[in-house]
Amino acid sequence: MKEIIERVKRISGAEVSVRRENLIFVDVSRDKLISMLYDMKLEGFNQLSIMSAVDRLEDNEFEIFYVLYNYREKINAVVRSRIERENAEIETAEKIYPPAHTYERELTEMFGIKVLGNSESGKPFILENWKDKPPMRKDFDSVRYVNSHYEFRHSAEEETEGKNE
Amino acid sequence: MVGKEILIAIGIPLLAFSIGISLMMFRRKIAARIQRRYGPNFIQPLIDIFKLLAKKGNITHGIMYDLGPIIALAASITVVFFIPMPGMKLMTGSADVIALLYIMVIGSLATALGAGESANPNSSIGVARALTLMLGYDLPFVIVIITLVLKYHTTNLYAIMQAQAGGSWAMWVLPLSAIAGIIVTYGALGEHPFDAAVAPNEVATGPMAEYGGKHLGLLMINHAFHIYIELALFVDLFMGGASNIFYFYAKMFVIFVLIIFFDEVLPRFRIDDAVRFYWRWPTILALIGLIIVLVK
Amino acid sequence: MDKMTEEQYRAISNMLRKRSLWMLHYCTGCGAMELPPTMTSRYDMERFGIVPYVTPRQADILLVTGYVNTKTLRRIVTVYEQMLDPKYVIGFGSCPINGGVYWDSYSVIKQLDKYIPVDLYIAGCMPRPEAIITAFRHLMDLVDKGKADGYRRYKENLDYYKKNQRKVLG
Amino acid sequence: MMNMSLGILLATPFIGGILAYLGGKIHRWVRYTLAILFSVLTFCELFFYYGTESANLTWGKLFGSLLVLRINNLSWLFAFIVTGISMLVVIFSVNDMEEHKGLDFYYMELLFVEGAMLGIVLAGDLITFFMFWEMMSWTSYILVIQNGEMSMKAGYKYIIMSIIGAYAMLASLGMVFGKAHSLVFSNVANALAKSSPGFVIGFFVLFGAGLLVKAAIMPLHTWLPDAHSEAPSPVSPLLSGVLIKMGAYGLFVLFYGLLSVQLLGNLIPTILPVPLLLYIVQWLAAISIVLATFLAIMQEDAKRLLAYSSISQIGYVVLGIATGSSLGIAGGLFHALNHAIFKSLLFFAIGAVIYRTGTRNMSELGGLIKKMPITFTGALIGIVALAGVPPLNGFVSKWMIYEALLQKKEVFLLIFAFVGSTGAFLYLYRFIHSVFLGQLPEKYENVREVPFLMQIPIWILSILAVLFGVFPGIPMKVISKAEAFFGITPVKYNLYGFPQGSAMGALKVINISSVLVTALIVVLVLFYTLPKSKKLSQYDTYAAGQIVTPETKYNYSYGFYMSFGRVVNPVFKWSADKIYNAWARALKVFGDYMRRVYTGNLETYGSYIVVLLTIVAFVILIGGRLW
Repeated sequence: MKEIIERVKRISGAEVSVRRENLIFVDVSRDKLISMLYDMKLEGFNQLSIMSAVDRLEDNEFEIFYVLYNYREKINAVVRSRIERENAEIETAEKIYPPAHTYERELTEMFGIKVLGNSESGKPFILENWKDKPPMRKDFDSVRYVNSHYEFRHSAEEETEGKNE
Repeated sequence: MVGKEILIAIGIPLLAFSIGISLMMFRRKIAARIQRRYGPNFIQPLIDIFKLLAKKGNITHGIMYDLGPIIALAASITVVFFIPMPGMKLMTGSADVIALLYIMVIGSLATALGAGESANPNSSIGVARALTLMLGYDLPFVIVIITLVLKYHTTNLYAIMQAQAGGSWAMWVLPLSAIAGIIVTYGALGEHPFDAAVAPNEVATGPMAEYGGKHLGLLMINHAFHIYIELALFVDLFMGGASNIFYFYAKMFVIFVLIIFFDEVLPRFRIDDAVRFYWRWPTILALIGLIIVLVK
Repeated sequence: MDKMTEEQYRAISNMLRKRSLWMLHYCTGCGAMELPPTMTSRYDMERFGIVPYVTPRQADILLVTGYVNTKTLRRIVTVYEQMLDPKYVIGFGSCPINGGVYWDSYSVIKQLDKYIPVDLYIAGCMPRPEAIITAFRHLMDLVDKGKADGYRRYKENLDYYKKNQRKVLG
Repeated sequence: MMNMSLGILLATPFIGGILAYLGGKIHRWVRYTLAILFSVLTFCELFFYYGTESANLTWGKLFGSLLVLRINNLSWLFAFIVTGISMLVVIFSVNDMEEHKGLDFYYMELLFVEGAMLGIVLAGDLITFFMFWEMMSWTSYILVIQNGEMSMKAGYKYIIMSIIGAYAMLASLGMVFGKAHSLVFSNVANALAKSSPGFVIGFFVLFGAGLLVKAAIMPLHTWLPDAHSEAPSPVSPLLSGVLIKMGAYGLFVLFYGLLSVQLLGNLIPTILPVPLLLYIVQWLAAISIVLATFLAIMQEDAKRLLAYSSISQIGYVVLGIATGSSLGIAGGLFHALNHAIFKSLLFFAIGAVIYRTGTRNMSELGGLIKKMPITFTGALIGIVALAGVPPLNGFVSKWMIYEALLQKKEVFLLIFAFVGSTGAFLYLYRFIHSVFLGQLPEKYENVREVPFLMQIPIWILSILAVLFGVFPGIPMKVISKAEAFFGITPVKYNLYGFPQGSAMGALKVINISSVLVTALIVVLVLFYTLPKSKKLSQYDTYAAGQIVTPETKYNYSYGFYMSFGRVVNPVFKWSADKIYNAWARALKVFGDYMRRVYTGNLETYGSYIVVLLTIVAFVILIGGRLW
């Protein structure tokens, strides 16, 4: 299991840190992200388990991460990189890992991160006529949205008009 | 004399309906008991039908949508008159077995047209499957009918029934044709292994997908008549009818319970496998029966 | 039909509707798992004549089992309008009552009663089959006494319901 | 006087055709009125001859054999079909072919085809029969190729197969002329009675081949689906309803006019219930019933579906005629009349749909019941009649054919016939479901009902279908007289059906239909006392909660019987067309090889002659010395 980490370390621009016996983190800069993914696939990490983003509001950045899994070595690798928060853009990993296609569409809708080159980037994904800010961003206040769009049931005592029993 | 005619004209369909509906009641009770459940109270199908007829907000998709169940029920009532009841010849004089085969088809054709008008793909797929299945089970059915006609040298249903009244049932004389006949009655009733046409989980109850309220009530009455027709035809062809109504009911009940047992246990055929099944085993059985009669 | 037979006709039809309620097999949320035990041998709701049917045209009861988000609400309203008239709605669990655990979620509606008339709520974060059976018995009493008139309320103040629906569905 | 007007009867369509052509030059409406006038005139003239036994008229002499026209009940029946359907076709094509170019020529051809078919039916001797047979072939060929490039190919295939059939028929004529020196039917019959079995079989096969091509029996059927579906919509009913009946008429004349059941019987003594030659024709018909039905189930194009259905229905007619028993023959003739009625009705209905929507591909149509109710009722009556459902006419004739087969104990033929008729339900439901029921596509929103003139044929044929269905006695009167004329003991019948003795069982259609009508009234009353129902738009259907919008094509009509296809497709791997194409390719290869021998320039021919002469001279010299 050791030499797989050595091999990953040798890939240029990757700072590898071992979290657990079968989980390593690979931090990489923004522009080498796609090439890093390609190298990881060559190393045998041929499954993309999940791909999403973390909204680092405090240092005004998004953190994109891809969780990969290597069947032979039975080891997970998380490739992470930071991108700026305003009009964030990443290239699609569709060609390397086909499942990334759906994850990227969800990324666009939920975080507002534009993905260049995704075959269906423009199409609506889950939300139906959603006018507000992308909901997964931390600066989206869901309680305010809920109060403005839905009415809560008044507790029995405050109930005035008898329509809803 | 005329009074007796009117009495028969009203009484026979009601009798047929009550036999059909009682068999449906037994069916739900026995099915529940097979599944180790308590099952609904006895007259549940009757309550269902009256509840449907009493529904206030009915819908319609056009003329043919309304006419479908109406003609289907009318056709089923007509067929009842051409199947001899115990002790009564009814109108078997004016239409023999071959004509009966064609009269029995009016009902399914009318339902199919009604389902077509309801502009729902589920109902169209259901109808396509029902007609394919009909083509499937018609081959052995025809061979069985021919065997019986050749055996008794007449196509008059009443004469065939009379010929077997003594106890020499066609079931014992032509066992292979009888087995094929049961399997065909199975398919004609649309029971479980062959109910791809009305499969709830595949095509949302097939032709009845868009039917509700009073239309569905009429269709359930039609289904009760249909059960009576199929079983009465089988009993008349193979078990020599009956002298009084109770023997007649007992024979039909035995056959129906046999069908229910298979119905609750077997999984559902895919529609083209059902046709292949029908064109393989029941057809071979029926052909052997036919050759036996031809040779004798 | 003078007053007497009008009354008798309504009483008989209510009794008929009570004895044969047909349930629409259209389960929206996480409550659908509670229905198979109620249908099968241990609790057997068919004793009361309640049978699962597939299309809204054939069904009387619409079960809203569990949380209702805006996308499902659009389908539930369509299905409700496709059902034939004496129809009843049962809300399963706490989510249709006040949003339950999803009270602060942006996509879950908080009160089902605002959008379609609900005749009966069953509390509990997914009520067990016993609770469902008692709910069905309670609904049967309501139907028998003619008090389960959700469909009439929907027809009378249709614009009130439509306004709420448009507010959420957009 | 009676004989002379027979000539007038035959001449009216031809005169009408020429006048319509000339009238067309003057003004459009003159052509239409003349065409309709003359076709109606021939139809009315026919009623002078109702019930007359054989009125003969010799109108010429050729190679020493008299040319005779005669009419008896059989030819009256087929003349009724010819003139009736042609009249309706002319009426239908007034509106339908408006924007078609070359209309004068079209109407002339239409009336010429009618005249030719009338000539076949009235022919009293084989030469007139053959002459009008050829005229029918090429006039209908011209009618088939009216519709542009695709129909040229279909017409080409049609005319080739008709010519091959005609040559076979001509050869048989030559054979018989050599022996009988006069081709009038009676002389030919006597000559055949005396001649040797081999001669009779030779005549039977050659003459029969020509007839079977036109009657589109299975191995020789490949022209029919292309010709009927590519022909313009008013011509298809003429082709399907009438033209293939001429083949059936010819077969009847061949079996019972020229030869007779006894002659055929002791020709090749076999234990079969039916003479061997007839038995073979029966099996060909039975196979064509079943295979054509399975093919019709798989079709996507409405007119091809109806064309294949014509092949299977004409199979019933030929099956009936070839049974040899009086009930079967009556059934066959009655089914010919019925098929002419309901098949033309269906082709008129689809013609009306094409006139309004412009397409006949079933997966694009749908929901036309809302816009074209009258065409829908016509199509509904057509499919119910064709399926053989009791109150309508298809049922009685099929019932008679089944009873005849049962009497003759020809059990496997009966099984084939039954499977064919149940299969008919499938493709007929497919036809009316894909075209009239289901969702109306947006582009046919403003479709209107067809103009009144095109509705007349649909009305008339629907009424006829119901009339002959409930009272089979009316046509049976003519049919039984026709059978008596040809020496077949007619079947016992009454106005409402068949009493006890006539067949294995009895049939009273009036009882079935009266019980059905009363039950219908009772159920209608019950239905309308219940609470009223609300009309819904076609987009308000169950789609598991999804909202159906006009853009989504929410209709199941393409590949309707795909699942049944999986069962039947292995049967269709090899088809008659493939065999014919294989022959054609083999012929072409042989032709190329011959081209190397006949190079076409004179020197090679010269060298061939020189070489040949030397061989001949050499043989004579050597031969002379050897003997």
